Amino acid sequence: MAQKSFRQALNEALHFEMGRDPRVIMMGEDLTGGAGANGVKDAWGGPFGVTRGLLDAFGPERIRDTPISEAAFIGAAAGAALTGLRPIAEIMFVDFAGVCLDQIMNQAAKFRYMFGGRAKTPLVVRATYGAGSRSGSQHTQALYPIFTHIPGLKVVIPSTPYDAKGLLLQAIRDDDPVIFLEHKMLYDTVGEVPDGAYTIPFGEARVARDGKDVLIVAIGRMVQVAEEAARKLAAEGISACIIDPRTTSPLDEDTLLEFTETIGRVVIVDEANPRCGVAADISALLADKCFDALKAPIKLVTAPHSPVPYAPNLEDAYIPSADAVVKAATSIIKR
Amino acid sequence: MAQKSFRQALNEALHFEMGRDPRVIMMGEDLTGGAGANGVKDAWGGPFGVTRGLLDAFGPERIRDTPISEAAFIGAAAGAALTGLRPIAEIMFVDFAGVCLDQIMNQAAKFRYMFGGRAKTPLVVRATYGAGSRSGSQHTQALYPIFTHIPGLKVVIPSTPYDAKGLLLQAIRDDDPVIFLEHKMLYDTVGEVPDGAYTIPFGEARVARDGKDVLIVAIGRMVQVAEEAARKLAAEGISACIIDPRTTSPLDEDTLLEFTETIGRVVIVDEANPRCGVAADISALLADKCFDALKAPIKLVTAPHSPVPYAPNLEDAYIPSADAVVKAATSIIKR
Amino acid sequence: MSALQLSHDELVNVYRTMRMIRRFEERVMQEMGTGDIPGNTHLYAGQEASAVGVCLQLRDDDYISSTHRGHGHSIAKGVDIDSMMAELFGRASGTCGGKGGSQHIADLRKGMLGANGIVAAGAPITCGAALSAKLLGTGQVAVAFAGDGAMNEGVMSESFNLAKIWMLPIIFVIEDNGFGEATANAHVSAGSFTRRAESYDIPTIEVDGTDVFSVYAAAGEAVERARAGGGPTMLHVHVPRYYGHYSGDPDTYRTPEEKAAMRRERDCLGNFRKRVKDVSLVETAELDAVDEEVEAAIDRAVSAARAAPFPPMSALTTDVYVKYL
Amino acid sequence: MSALQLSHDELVNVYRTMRMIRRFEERVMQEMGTGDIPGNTHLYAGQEASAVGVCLQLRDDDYISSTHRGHGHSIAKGVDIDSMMAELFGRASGTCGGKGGSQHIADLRKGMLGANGIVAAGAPITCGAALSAKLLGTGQVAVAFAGDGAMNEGVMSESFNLAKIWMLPIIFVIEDNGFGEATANAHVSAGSFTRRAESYDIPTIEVDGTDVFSVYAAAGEAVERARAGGGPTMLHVHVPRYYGHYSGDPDTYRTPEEKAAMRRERDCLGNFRKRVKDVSLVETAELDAVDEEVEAAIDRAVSAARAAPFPPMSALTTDVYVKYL
Ligand SMILES: Cc1ncc(C[n+]2csc(CCOP(=O)(O)OP(=O)(O)O)c2C)c(N)n1
Ligand SMILES: Cc1ncc(C[n+]2csc(CCOP(=O)(O)OP(=O)(O)O)c2C)c(N)n1
Ligand SMILES: [Mg+2]
Ligand SMILES: [Mg+2]
Repeated sequence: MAQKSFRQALNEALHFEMGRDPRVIMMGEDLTGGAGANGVKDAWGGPFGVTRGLLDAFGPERIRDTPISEAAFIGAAAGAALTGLRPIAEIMFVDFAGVCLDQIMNQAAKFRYMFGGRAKTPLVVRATYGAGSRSGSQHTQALYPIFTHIPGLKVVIPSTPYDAKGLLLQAIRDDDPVIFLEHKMLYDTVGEVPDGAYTIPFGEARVARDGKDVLIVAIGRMVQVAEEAARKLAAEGISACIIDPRTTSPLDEDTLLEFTETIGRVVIVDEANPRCGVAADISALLADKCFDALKAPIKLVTAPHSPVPYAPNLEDAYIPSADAVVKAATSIIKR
Repeated sequence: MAQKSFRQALNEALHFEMGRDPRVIMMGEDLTGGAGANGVKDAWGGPFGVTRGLLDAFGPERIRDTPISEAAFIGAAAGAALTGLRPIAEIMFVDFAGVCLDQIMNQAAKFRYMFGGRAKTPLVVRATYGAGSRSGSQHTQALYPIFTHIPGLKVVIPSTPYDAKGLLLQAIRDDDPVIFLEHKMLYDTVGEVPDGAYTIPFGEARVARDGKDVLIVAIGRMVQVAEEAARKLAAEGISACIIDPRTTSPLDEDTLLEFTETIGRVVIVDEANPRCGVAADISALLADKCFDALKAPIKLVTAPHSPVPYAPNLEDAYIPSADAVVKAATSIIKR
Repeated sequence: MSALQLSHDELVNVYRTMRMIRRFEERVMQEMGTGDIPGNTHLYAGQEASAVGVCLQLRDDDYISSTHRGHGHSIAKGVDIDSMMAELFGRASGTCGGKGGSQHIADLRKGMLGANGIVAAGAPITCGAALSAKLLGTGQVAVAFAGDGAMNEGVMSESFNLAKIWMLPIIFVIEDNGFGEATANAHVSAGSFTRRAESYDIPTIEVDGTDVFSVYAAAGEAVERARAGGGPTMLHVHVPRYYGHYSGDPDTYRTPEEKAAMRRERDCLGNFRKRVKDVSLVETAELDAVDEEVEAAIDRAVSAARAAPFPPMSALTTDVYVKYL
Repeated sequence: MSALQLSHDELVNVYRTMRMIRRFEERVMQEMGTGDIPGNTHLYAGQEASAVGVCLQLRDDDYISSTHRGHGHSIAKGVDIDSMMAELFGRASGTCGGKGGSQHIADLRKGMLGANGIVAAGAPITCGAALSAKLLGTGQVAVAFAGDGAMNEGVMSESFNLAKIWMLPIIFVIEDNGFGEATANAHVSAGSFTRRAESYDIPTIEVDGTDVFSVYAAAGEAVERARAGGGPTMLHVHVPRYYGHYSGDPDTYRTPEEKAAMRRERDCLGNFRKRVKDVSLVETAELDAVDEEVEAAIDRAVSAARAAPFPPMSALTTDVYVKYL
């Protein structure tokens, strides 16, 4: 299998599915870059280079560079999904969901329910998330707890290039509205990605590493952090298992419960803010359902309850670290 | 002490504080009702009658009926708070936060942090929330998990007329942005409310009922449900303690931990959707910190992972019931 | 345009639909009093000529989106009143199986994309439907109904811009009843609505919304432009709102004289009867017969709704997703 | 208006501030290359005359809000460049203690309400500042700077409406550099920006933003109106953007010729020198001396920033609230 970047994996999924299904269209700001200008067309290939080449392949009717009006074009994407297209709309940074949450939360997510099941909304909203790029408080949030909270949405957070491609293909083919989140700091990561098309079903967690002493549940980019922690723990003779839920809604409860039952010690690593976060959500589930199997309290390693700071030393401290995971794991193993 | 409705308690707090502090102003849609029309002025006293009489007492410069532009007037309130006023802005239904979340989440909540502590934003955003009024999926949400998730916000959810008044006075005097949530179905509830002014500090839970067999943590309107459940449990010889956190951010962890330590059995009742909700948030905290004291798994009684339906039988089933709380409590007591 | 351009049967149909909306709303108001219709509802009475005049220009497969005040648009677009009445009563036989309620009635088979509880939220959604039509080459057009209050929501302006730069086959119909809830439009709206749309180079037409023929003519021009690839149009339709903002609104912010004058002088049904009588196109007796027919249909709808079962309890958690796990 | 209406010292000051902004940005771009300024930043080079011409009409206690492209506005409003440079380097001595960064520089003591990472978000916030001024009777005015791209965000239109119906002492300054990121304005904006504002009955002035005197004159009219209780004004200022959208943008969507012509023909500093020379108001040597002075000041700012400590680790969780528990 070929080694490809996370970015390229996504790009391949988009190319493939747009080629396969003429109902798939895309809209977003600077999806190509250079629209209406005199120089190079598709100059950016998208703000993060993910959508490069699509304009050439599918033309401006299907690849639509939009005005800076997230509420209008996310709403338009929802309306188009309701009427026969399968739009992929891009919010450049998930932080900007603040200006268009209504169209996501009250419209797209609720159409089917409010209309008594007589509608479907095959909409994908792609957005970048996450800290690490020195971009300050308004371009670095995770926010997936907010989407996970909202019934009617599916929330997908890939951690590897392989998963990115398979999950994006699934998202586009899915008949429900999907929030598809891409960590900015993962775009350049590389991994094996098949050339052809494949889908990964939602609600199926991935066992990223086998182990028996402690279970580390990690979301999105935090899988990397968990892996680093697991290596450090291994050096201390502690064997860590890592589970990546891949989708927080639906959540693969079965796999999480099964491994918790067996291992009995759990650390959850999550880059989002802690209050009403995904880490707490999973912890509450496991603490309830695996009460008797738990040998120690479930430990959460998350960002603090603060915005993301700009200064590099502070931003680094903001992001959950492998050391913090090691410390949490050790604390419950020693117990 | 006089018996007063929840609505009147809020109205008194607003009257008092606007009289005391000329920097307090209010803005919102139909805060009075009838603005610009030919008939009765202050015809509505607000969509739910909470702001009645304020126009007469304080005039249209301080009581401002706004256009239907939540992003503009919540933003204006945030900007006014940054520059010397103490605005109270009303979002008629918290569901409409979808059109103005940016001004709450990325602006008001983050000013102080982003500006390195060199600003304060004494803003109160009042909004109604909650199911029970047969209003369909877009006028019935709880949404406080979303606000609780966001660092920089304080989230206040009063359950009694007494608390409503004291917490609202505190909210207005507080120097941080506060989301103040009023359950539509609580407005007509009655309780003892002193005539004078008093404040209730944030982050101090109220022990709504003493008991020793099971601890019921209940949010907002769910305190009523918990009380009904406690009466039913008492009939079965089970003594339930009820704690109302009153503010979910900050959360009175100490009181919750102390009672959990002592009682060892916990049920959390919450009207919000379950995923990444307040119930899960509190459960994760208690399961971690009181691991050894817990005699049984913590049970969550919440709305299902679905929008709020319109049909009365379905909406009633959506809202956590006293019977569900009794069942959850019994299941862990019998254990 | 003159009434004469519609055939006799079309005229009778126009009257029937307007009358149906009027009486549907009056009956809903009356049934609210029984407590059997849950919650509250926003009545369209007085504004009928707008919905009917516009929808008369539409094909069956054209799209419309509506607002919280959605019954009139639904009926005008052909949504079945039995299912609508059942929906208001919260029954399983309702348009949305009882799960939506007044503010969420939708019927995609009729191109009705939904009432909407969020002011102005329908506008971008309708842009999306227009985009579908354009990209799929179906020749459909889409109509976004919105109120005067909605004109102050930012997404309305965003939708104007998007519709124009993408040259979407869309018509924005702004039904200006002078009020957003209890607040007079003049108190909260600066400038002019038509100039707002025109600042995006969208052509506009201002219309008397108590005259179904004027509305019909304006809508015709707009629909023709849209179908021909000429992009969006905005209609500013002036209408009276007969009831308070919602069924529970005592409406004391309007004077009794003002309300009486409104009903006396601004009645699309009375106007219609006068206009067709003047040109002797439809007999008064024929319209009276329509009234009775409408009455019977509404009686039947109410009886059927009352007799229908509530949704099964299982419906609480179905239809959240097409497929979840 | 003619350059002659400004005193010699004022003219030198205008030049100094424009030059300071230009060189600040050029130096930031250069320092980005060292990797010592974290992240990316949006440079204001080319647009200086807009910030300077407007802010010259403002009192020290007047308010401005800015955008992601905020350095120029901050400098023009008097924010200390040492603290700004330190902020860009992420140091404790920065304007925001290193916690904000380029997109969040704010200095309330100078009436600077903040750069903003969210397009158009400053507009309503500035309405709020104008409301404060109005209700507290301070005579202050507030200026909301925004880009051409921001004109398509709905909250911009909402702010126009709010500003007009509340007759707020506010000036919207739309700096039109022809681009929102890599997208040409013409590709995404329908109609006309001035007509958009005028549709809310807001007076507008269209200005050449490479001529600081024109900007100054237009801003004077707007500020006078605002202080006199005459409500909002919108300035549509045409400016060139010298760099790409942000410091890492290769800017290949503009042709090399186009970019060269822009720098040659649309340079507010060159314009200024020519204008004052034509009327013999300031000696060239004097301006050259200012250049050196500016250079030295920026050198000092960079050295000081580099020498300054990063914030203490405790700063991670402080300032989230005034008081939490
Ligand atoms: C975003 C949002 N804000 C506020 C409301 C509450 N609300 C419901 S209807 C209404 C008035 C709408 O006025 P208009 O658009 O003129 O429609 P009309 O009721 O007159 O038909 C308001 C403020 C809402 N539903 N959504
Ligand atoms: C709500 C929102 N959408 C998108 C962005 C990403 N973004 C940052 S700057 C920018 C372009 C802004 O264009 P304009 O307003 O013309 O300002 P300029 O960059 O030209 O100064 C965009 C799209 C954002 N920051 N906020
Ligand atoms: Mg209206
Ligand atoms: Mg621009």
